[in-house]
Amino acid sequence: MLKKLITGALTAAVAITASINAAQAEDELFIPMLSYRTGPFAGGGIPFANGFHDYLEMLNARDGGIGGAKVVLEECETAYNAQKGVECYEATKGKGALVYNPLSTGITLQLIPKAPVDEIPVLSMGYGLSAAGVGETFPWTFTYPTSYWSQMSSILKYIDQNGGLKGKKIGFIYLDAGYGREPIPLLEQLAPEMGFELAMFPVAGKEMQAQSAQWLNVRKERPDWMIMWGWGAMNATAIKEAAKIRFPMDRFIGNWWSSAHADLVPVGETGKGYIGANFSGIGTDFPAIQDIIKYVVEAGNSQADPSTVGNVLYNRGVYNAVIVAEAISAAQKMTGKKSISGADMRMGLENFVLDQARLGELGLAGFTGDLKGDCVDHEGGGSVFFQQWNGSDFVKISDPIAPMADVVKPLLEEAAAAYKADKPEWQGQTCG
Amino acid sequence: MKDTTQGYVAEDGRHIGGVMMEMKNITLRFGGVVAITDVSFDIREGEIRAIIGPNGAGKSSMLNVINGFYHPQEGEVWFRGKKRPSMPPYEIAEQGIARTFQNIALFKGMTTIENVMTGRQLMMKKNFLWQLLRLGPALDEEVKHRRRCEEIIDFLEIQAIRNTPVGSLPYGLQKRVELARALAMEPKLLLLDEPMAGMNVEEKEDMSRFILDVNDQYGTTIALIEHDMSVVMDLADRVVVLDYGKQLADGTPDEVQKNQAVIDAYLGVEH
Amino acid sequence: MSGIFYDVLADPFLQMWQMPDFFIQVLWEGFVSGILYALIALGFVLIFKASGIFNFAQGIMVVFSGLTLVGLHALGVPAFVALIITLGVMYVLAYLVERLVLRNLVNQPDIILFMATIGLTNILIGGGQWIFGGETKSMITAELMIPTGSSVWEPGGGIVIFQHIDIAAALIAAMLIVGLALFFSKTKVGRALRAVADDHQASLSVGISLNQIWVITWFAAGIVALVAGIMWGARSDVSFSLQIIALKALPVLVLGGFTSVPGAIVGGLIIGIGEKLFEIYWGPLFGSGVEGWFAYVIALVFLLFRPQGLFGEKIIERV
Amino acid sequence: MFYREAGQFKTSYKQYMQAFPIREDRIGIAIWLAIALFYVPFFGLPGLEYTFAMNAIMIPVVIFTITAIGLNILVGFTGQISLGTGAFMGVGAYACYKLTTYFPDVNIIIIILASGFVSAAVGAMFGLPSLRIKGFYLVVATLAAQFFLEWCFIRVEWLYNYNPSGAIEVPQREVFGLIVTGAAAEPATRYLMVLGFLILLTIIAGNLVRGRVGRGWMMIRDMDIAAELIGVRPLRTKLSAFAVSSYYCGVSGALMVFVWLGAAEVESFDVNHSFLYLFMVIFGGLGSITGSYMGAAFIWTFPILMKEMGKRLFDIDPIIMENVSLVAIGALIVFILIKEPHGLARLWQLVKQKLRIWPFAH
Repeated sequence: MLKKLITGALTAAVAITASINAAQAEDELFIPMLSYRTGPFAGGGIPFANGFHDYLEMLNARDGGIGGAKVVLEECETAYNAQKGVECYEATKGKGALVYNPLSTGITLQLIPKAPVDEIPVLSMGYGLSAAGVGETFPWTFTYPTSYWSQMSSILKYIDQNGGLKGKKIGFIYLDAGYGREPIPLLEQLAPEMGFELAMFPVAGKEMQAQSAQWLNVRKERPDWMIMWGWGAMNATAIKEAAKIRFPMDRFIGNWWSSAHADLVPVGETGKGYIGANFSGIGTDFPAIQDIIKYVVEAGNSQADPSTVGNVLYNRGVYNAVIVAEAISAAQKMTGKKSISGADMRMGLENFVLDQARLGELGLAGFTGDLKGDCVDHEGGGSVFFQQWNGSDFVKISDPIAPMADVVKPLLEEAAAAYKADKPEWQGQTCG
Repeated sequence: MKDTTQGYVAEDGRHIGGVMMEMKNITLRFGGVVAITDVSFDIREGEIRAIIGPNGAGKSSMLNVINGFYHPQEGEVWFRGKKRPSMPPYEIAEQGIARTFQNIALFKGMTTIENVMTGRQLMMKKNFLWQLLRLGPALDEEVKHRRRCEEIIDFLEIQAIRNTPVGSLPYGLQKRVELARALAMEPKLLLLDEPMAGMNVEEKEDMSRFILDVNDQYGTTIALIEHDMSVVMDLADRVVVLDYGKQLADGTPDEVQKNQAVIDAYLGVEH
Repeated sequence: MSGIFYDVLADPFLQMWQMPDFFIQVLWEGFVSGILYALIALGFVLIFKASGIFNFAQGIMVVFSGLTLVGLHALGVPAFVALIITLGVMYVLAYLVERLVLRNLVNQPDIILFMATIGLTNILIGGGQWIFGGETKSMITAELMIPTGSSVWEPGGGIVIFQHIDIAAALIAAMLIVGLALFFSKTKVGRALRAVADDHQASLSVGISLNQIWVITWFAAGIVALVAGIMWGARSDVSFSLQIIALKALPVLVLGGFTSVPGAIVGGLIIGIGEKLFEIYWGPLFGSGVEGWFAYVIALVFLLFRPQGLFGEKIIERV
Repeated sequence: MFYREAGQFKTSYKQYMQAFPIREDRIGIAIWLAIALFYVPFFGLPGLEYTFAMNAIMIPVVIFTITAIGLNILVGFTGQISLGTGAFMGVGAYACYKLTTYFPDVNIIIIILASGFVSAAVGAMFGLPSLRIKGFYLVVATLAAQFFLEWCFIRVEWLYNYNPSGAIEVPQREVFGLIVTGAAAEPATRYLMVLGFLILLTIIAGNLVRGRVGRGWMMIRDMDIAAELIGVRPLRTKLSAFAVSSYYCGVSGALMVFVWLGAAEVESFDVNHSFLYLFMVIFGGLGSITGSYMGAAFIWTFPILMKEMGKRLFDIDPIIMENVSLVAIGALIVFILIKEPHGLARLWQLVKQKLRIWPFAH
């Protein structure tokens, strides 16, 4: 018994070595995929991972990769756990990783300081540290297409456009963790400037399925609008509780992690009218998504349940993959090489252009707003639009609403300066 | 009953000193149940004192009062000329009272020598900082006490099981280890709760010999509870008899054996 | 200083007085979550009573049973058939636990058994995710014919909303408790269960082996877990994060005592209502969101003054 | 044949009381130490890519060994169950962050050692109820500590210097001109630093458990009433166990964030991690320092091994392997409790006993 175990362990150890030390074949683009299909937030992690994976696999199947080089994906399960994130990072970075998409704010925070040392860029798309949008301070970290603070400013703009903000009471219900608390400074700054009143409703991470107290408080405070920064099982529970106190759904706005099919399908009709922010197109009516279905899903190479293809989080995973692919091809053009390095990838991320014309070429016309890689602006100038749940699916109800850059930029820069302050090694960093 | 306030000479010629501990009108209750009612007796320096009585007589409760684990509702405990206030058990241990237990209370996860060493805890004074370095004074202290414990182990003839975890020892040996642990405390007063319960004749003889030796060599005062009358009559200098929590008699073994109340209540039942 | 005294001692009560309808709503919400805590605690008590085991896996059993039910239904099994199969699964689980774990750990110290149930928790988490996937699932509320509407009561111009699902939860919990009480007092097996709590030998005289007793209690705890899983799942959803909420049953047990069924219920209600009142009326003093620890701290303070719980017997230490 | 105590005579109690009285054991330890000090920092683990071996295996294993020793002092040696380990590690980490913010010029090693004392104080505070509360009731008390501290790590913004991300981000610190914290630190430097802490703390723990203090803990564990009647002060003894245990947890928490993770949110200190550390202690062996080493190494590397084994040898999806290793660890916990409640350490002892008389049967 013991002997067998030891032999087995040794074999495995040898196998690990063999695989890690395997010389990287020519013309391969190695992209590690830190995903989570287990743990408390698996419900959101699964469709995102599927979308990301399927788009890149589709490029392999349809075009033979990007610029003639095949994309090699390696998925590593993090369970949304920062400690496992380190393990995944270390297991994959030696294989020529081009870019990390950590899919978790906690893991992003750990990777940000590592990125300049290992020269592998981090793309935290729509999560992570808002301050990382300041490219001059964070040359290796990207928050395309926009940051949490920008998103919040767009949401406030939306409310302003739909009935006015002045004199209103805005309720903010959030996951009581770094992620949910991040927009608070912005809200506190804007409240007096824009003349609205603020009421906060924190939801503890482990209490996210028991929110009746928070919603009783909402009932007591009687806000005109509710904004939610939730994730995982928190979202559906919040919508159900809102329905219980008869809060008007069309006055309830979730951020882009709080308005996916995974959150609304369980709620169904109850959630009718619920509004969500989003930055990636909904549905399968895009040629590129059709290609995914054709080349990957129907070929049996996807883990996704076919009915979830085109869902909000699936498409967001696709969008993440599109940015990665576009940056790779930009880097290939700039260096003239098929197989690029992490440093080349950073160049690509700072120089790609994803305008409507290019989106059309990709078969994603109208999928999202314009996005442009930039050395200074790692937010990329993206913006969010709004969608509404009709009881069974999301419907787009607004054009992209640009963030209040004038308000957000100084905040970002202040936060970036604070981050840099106690890190002597960061002082000399700059973009380009 | 002879007056023994100033000490007396025991039957075997040992000189017994003055009063070490005195129990005055002890009454102990658990909720509504009265365990001990108005019991008074004393224990002299150097004496072997026995407390006997049938099951449920309140003997173990009495022992627990003596070593401060139970606090009686009424009555006073005098120790070495002073009234003893209610205090936590560890302070009573500090005063020099050690005991063994009816249902062996050894530290099962430790070896014999470690168990005996626990008896020295109170005497080890080197502070935490020295302890974590385990150098200089702390190590010297450890060695000093270790030596003393090895002597006790030799005395009780349990060298062979020195490094054996006590959980795996036979019952008789466990009892002996427990005695060793109590002796390691170098007590003024040693309380033995049924030291011979569950032993065969041979083991009982060994244990009796050890008890007499302890009393003789170290001059330790001993109070013991025992069920086996014959043993008590051989060992004890004086005997107090309890029944249903009440005191039936107090005197030398001969006196007690002749006491009619005792014969009725206890001996009569037993024999 | 007077400000603090006012905030702590006067203002909350003033608020209760000023908005009576809201106050009633808070009490009702507290009552319903109290019932759910009590249900989970009940599972702990059943097992603790019969075998002295502190079953840490009770929380994950709630999730696991809920997932099984939903998972089976997703495979196309009709709701009530799925319910029966789930009961079967819980029985198999109880049998396996007895056969593979408990039987081999007889006479081990309590702490070892407790740790074994933590191991069991891991097995059920991993197994549950493996079989059913990690996504949040919605409970098949309508299919199980659990009402989902709400009723409104308007006392004196105010408004109090009662969700039918909450009323159903309270009723089902009450039925379950009455059912268990009848089971314990009226059936032979039930009486044996009570006997075994006092004396392991006694059960043998009734002609039921200890092993069977264990299977039965674990199965009973499984049923309680299933009911808790359905009710909680219907109120929010079935996901693995429920497992941590289920830990709230521990402070409930501390209040009620580990061996007392009425204690579990009263304890559950105290925690449920107390926690809501504290969160709503005193929580703002702490910046809200205090529900995560309030119950535990209350239990801790309570323990310091009454270590045996509300209904437990005073512990007399013997040597 | 080679493992014999025959012929090794002890001429003093000092010799008898050594941590490793048998010569071969001492030689074995010396070899392990030599490998850990002179081979691993330069070559990593045989067959593994160097930075992976260091950053994903060796450094966390060393750090978690400190945690496991600390938790073992409380659970294994003193018999008090705790589910608050994660939070106590957090106290150490946040304390370290605050101290190094206030005293940026003080050597980080001193800061880490000092932050352990903050954790020890908090641990002792939450240990206070242990005087009145025993067994499973204490589990609830430690959960109260866990959840209350988690709340503090989020709500008391002062703890993370009002950082909008709510996380602590480790500043770069140098010791004798070598960068030891932050991403720029060499794996070897970081490894040797945590190893230094481990060796120091192991020696101290070994000294404590063999002396008066450790005996007091074990007395409380084995029979608290008898211990009290022998003169052990329960409050002082239990609190010292809580304090020492929390000190170890605090130091390991500070090391975890500063030397290993580089940044941390409250998630790194949550209750699930507390379970993980408890598993290390159970698996390695309650009341054994050697066991803490084995337990930490096993519980940390097992899922990694499973994942890689599944992927490389059988081409199984890593997600499935993740769940399989959860199940397997749970099952192994139950299995080892049934077969040998004292864990790997006891098994190792049995092997040694066999060796001692080998090649004879008895």
